Amino acid sequence: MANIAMVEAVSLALSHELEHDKDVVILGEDVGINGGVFRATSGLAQKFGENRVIDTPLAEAMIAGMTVGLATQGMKPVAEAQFLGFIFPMFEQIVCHAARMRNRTRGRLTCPLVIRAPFGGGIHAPEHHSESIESMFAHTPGIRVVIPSSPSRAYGLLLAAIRDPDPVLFLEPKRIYRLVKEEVVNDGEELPLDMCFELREGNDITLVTWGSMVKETLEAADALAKQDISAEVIDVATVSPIDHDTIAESVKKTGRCVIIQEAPKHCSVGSEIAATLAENSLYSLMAPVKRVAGYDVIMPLFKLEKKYMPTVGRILKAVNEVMEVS
Amino acid sequence: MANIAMVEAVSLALSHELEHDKDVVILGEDVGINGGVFRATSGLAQKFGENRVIDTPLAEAMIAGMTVGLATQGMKPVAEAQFLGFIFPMFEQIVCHAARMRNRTRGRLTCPLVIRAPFGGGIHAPEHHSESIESMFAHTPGIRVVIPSSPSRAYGLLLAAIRDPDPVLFLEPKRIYRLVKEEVVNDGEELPLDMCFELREGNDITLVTWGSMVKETLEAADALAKQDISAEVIDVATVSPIDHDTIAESVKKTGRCVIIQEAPKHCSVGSEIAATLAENSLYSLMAPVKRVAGYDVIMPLFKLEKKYMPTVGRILKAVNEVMEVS
Amino acid sequence: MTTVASFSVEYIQYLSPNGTLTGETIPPIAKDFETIKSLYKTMVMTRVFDAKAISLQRTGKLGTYASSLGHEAVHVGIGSAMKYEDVFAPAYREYGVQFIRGVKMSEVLLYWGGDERGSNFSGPPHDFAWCVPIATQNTHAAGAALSFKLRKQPRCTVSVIGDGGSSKGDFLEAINAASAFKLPMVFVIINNGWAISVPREKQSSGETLAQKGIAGGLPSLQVDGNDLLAVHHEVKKALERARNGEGATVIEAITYRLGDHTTADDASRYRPDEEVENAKRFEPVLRLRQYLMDNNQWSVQQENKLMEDCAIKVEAAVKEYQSASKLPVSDMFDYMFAELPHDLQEQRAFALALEEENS
Amino acid sequence: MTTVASFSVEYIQYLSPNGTLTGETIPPIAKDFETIKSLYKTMVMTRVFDAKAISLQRTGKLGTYASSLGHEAVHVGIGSAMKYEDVFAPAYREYGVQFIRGVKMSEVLLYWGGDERGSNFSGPPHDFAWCVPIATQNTHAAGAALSFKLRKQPRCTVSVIGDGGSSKGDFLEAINAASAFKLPMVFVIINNGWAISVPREKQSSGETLAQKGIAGGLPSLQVDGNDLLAVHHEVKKALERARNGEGATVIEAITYRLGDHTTADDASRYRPDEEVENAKRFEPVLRLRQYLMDNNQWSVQQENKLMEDCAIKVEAAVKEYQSASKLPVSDMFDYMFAELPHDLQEQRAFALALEEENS
Ligand SMILES: Cc1ncc(C[n+]2csc(CCOP(=O)(O)OP(=O)(O)O)c2C)c(N)n1
Ligand SMILES: Cc1ncc(C[n+]2csc(CCOP(=O)(O)OP(=O)(O)O)c2C)c(N)n1
Ligand SMILES: [Mg+2]
Ligand SMILES: [Mg+2]
Repeated sequence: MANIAMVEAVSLALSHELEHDKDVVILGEDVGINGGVFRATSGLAQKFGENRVIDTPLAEAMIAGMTVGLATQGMKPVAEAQFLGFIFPMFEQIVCHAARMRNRTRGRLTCPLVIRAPFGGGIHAPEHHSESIESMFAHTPGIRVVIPSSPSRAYGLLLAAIRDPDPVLFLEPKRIYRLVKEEVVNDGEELPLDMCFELREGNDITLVTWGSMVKETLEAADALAKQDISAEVIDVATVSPIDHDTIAESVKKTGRCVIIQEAPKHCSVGSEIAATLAENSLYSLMAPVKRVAGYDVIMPLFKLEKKYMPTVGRILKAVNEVMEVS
Repeated sequence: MANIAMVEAVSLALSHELEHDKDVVILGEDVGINGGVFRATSGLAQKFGENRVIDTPLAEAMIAGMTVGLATQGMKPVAEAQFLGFIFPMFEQIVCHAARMRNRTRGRLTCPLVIRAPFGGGIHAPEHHSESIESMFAHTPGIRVVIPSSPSRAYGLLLAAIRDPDPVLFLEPKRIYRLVKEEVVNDGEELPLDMCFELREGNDITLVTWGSMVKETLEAADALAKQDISAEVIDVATVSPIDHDTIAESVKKTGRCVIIQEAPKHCSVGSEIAATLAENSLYSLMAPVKRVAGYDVIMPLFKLEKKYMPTVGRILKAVNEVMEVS
Repeated sequence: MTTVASFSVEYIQYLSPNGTLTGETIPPIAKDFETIKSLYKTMVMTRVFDAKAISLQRTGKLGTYASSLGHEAVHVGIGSAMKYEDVFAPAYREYGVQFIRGVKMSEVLLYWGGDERGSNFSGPPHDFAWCVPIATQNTHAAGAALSFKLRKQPRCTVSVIGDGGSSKGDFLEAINAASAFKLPMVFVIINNGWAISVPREKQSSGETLAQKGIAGGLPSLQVDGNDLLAVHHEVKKALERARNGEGATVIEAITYRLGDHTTADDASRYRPDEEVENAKRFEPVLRLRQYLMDNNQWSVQQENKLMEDCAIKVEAAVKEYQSASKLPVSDMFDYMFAELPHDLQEQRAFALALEEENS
Repeated sequence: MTTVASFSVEYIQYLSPNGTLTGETIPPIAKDFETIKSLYKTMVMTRVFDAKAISLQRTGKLGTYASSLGHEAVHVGIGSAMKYEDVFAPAYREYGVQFIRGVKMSEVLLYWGGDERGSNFSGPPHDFAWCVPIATQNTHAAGAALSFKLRKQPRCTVSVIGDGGSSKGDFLEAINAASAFKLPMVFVIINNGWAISVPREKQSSGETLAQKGIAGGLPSLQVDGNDLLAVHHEVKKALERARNGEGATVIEAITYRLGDHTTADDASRYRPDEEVENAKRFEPVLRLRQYLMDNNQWSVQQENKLMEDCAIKVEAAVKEYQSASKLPVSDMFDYMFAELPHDLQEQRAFALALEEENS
């Protein structure tokens, strides 16, 4: 019951499931003896053996396809894409098979699999290591997309993802892998999927976010509190399907909404949230919705990375604009 | 100057460019002697030879990668993905390379390529032949996504796409490949990318759509005219980047907007349009925005296909709901 | 300069095109006439079914259909070599394998009739469904094979791939996976000469397609895919190897696509008639019948009786297909997830209400 | 049963680990000491540069860096065999090739320093940039090679791939494309024993990685990748074949990654020290120096002078790197498209205004 970081909570959840469910296997590049490039599977091969924690050849389409194959035969594979930027060769398997197997066979074959991938910018990583493309998966019918933002949520949501009878993409914002430590009880208790977490109550404005941006958003909320602006902070957590009700409820109360995401803006999860407000909460809105998002550019190499990433400053600027409207 | 169908307009544009630009080559599966499974390259191999119209082995990642390779060396390849449902193996090359080559090399290497793909439902095709995933590409920084909706727009926009110095995904709504014939003058005149086409002027409501849904939307506009509702119809055409100004301008005039798309709703192009209205046109809106979209389900096999596709009836229903609000 | 590795690809045929046994060895099945007769019947049935399916499509009673004409020996050869508990990963036209494994003709029709229920078929519940995205089934098969290995089950997978599909990365990666993990599986490359309009030669200038297995160091061979005995025997041997923990095998079965790619295709646009006419001389059904007749195991009367039987069974399957209950609109929602998320519940309710309104 | 195809993979070494010539034949380069000396200097320079880059990273002056320690012979061997007009498609650590082709050390540093301008390098403008998504460069190379063929230019491409990357579909599809289109290209598999923490044996149980070329019927061989003479000579021969229209070759160069995968890696977690110690006995620089010295072509004085030279040049490169102008925020927008779309113009203006505000 020590305080642990988010990446350790990921390990802990994996370890828990390996121990309690013999159908669970982990597979991916460098997940074995090396324990993953971020140590998310650290010690697991040593503890559970190389038949449970499997280093694969370097071929993502193959990893995804085998994961689908394993899952259809009743295993519960947890595959790792080493970085989200390398998940593209998995697309065909994810979209055409994992997402469709249950529907295609009318329930005869199912895909209880998880694909984990670290993602997002901010750690000075090389090219292709920093992108946020959750929206592409969120657009895909038949899969869940889950993004934790704290050690305890990583633990509880990953347990739920592994146990879920359907495919889950579990995207881990690596910038906050070791940001804060939190007490996580290894009790095997899962957290609910498909639900937002209300991280802070407030009355003046609703800040909606997920993943690493939860950090900046909470900091912004702190700063706003000093300006006597009471911000409600919502962590979407499952970005597909989205728990729109919680968001609508909050906006009904506050009348204002700013959505914060690291991903580029165009056709994104933030777009969906804003669009749904435009459809269903128009009369709640006392001011335009605002999105604080990555620019629609290639994630820059790290010299300009910070200029790409939404900052507390940008959030405050957006909030102040929205608050000015009366 | 005969009347031709949209798929023939595609051929005509390809033929024009093959004739006038020796750097243009076509490549893909069955594009050669067979002329493509939809006859979009019909007769071209015969006319221009198998060094200009190239049948490739069956390997989409390879087609996309070679297309990138050709483009970086100054050719202007036009690749075909036989159906959009088979484009997934191309994702890594499109997102990681085609979209990034210019930016990565600060302009040293560029990617003047086009990838064409027929897409969408409604022709009783087998599994994976009917999906609409334009939103995944529209979310990707660095590529243009263009969708024609008539023979003349197909001709003019495809010419523009081939000549554009950057990568363009040219998605052809196959349901309307042969729906109407139109006179298309083979004068090599391109149409502008990045711009909406206003297909019909109106004052009461703005209907925003693209691709095959232009048909149903225009029919709905006709029906509305009979109810004395004057609908403005906008064909987005380039769904990335979107010409938001034209849409905003129209909504400013009409105060109401319904967005119609065949793709699933979640995190889609329609989401982006609605979100942008919520951000920038809130005070123009006299009623909530409405989206008429595909359900967030796997595109069903063809027995239920019609139940998936947005219909004129659904558009009218949405419009009437929006018009009721005063 | 030292040679560090050498490989070769053998070609195996037991039954010549004119129905006589060739070669030095004779596989056990060659003398097991009861089995051969039963497999012959399945081959003929498959062919009768195929013709019916095409005519259903032509008359608007079926969607696009992928014919198996000419592939009967390779399909039935595979099916007959497998055990029920093995897993089959098809592409989209291997009905002969599937009929042996218990898939019903009416289910094949349902699938091509645009009805997902066809894939919830009566074959082994662990078998994969038809797989349209080329070559993706090969890594599914590898995953299933890995599950058997991890669980120490004496089971194997068989996956097929076309000559066209043999160019796609997924197939090549699956071979590599089979090599790296020493998986209990068999790859059959069904080389029918064409990938829609693209001839075999345009896929690769390699002498064989079997040699793609050499990339992973797998035993790799060619068989005459119109020779039921060869396909059956070699797949069976490969399955035994796999079951004994000796790893995977790649078998290229050389056959010919006697029909169009699918009913949406018109092969006359790209394929010379003479090539097809010539290929008919090597087709699999005739040669097996000849073999049976030459061995006094089959008669014209039996053939006539069989044709009648097949017609009756196929008619019954068509009836069953056509009497399938209407698909409710809810069907497109109800198998998306084990439990339907909130959002989809709303969309489902909307779709049902719409249906109500419109009826 | 007839054998329809046979293949073998040869292993080629000219210079033994102790610096003596081995084997029956001696390639021309073995007696061209001026060239060897010049290439030796580049190898040493690359190594000095490498050590410096690692130390820059350790002191926070560079981002993650992929070392080329131990790969000098294979890199310089490739670079020296190519012509300027040929196209090189690198992965991410083949600096030795690139230095010969004119890429500046400061540009390599810029790239790993998080600055896109590093890829707008001084090497041939037609060369590909560093390619992080594994194996995707191989099909780029195939595409470039196709452009040469279509335009009837006497040019070739060379692409590299690691032992790990040799498992990925893109590499295998590129081999297939080279086979199908008979492309003027050379594939070099740089087998350094490890793909991050995954050893060569886990990638495939095939005897060699070269045999992946057999899948497409390409000539496929192994060379001692620590033997500059072997790499240079075999790549050169392969390029000649390619230029003569005889198609592609696959060369597996066996070397060893003497360092960590990148500076973000700690190989001691998964790799026994003894293995590394042992590998040092076969490393490329020492053996070439020995050969030169044994032939009275190199002296301790020359070596000392060379080390001084390298230090000076590397220092200058570091200076150049560190004095690069600041990247303006606008840079992240200005190379997205030839002409910036309206939307991005607005985002650019917003970003610039923000920058203004914050400064
Ligand atoms: C990934 C993918 N690309 C393209 C297609 C379209 N397509 C369907 S079948 C086919 C040709 C397959 O040829 P082959 O592998 O030889 O199998 P055959 O049809 O001859 O049995 C193509 C290109 C597809 N289904 N999937
Ligand atoms: C598609 C993809 N998957 C994963 C990675 C992460 N990654 C970078 S290097 C590497 C190992 C490469 O090993 P190898 O091909 O042997 O080349 P080496 O680094 O040894 O030169 C991995 C897995 C990547 N860059 N791209
Ligand atoms: Mg075929
Ligand atoms: Mg390596």
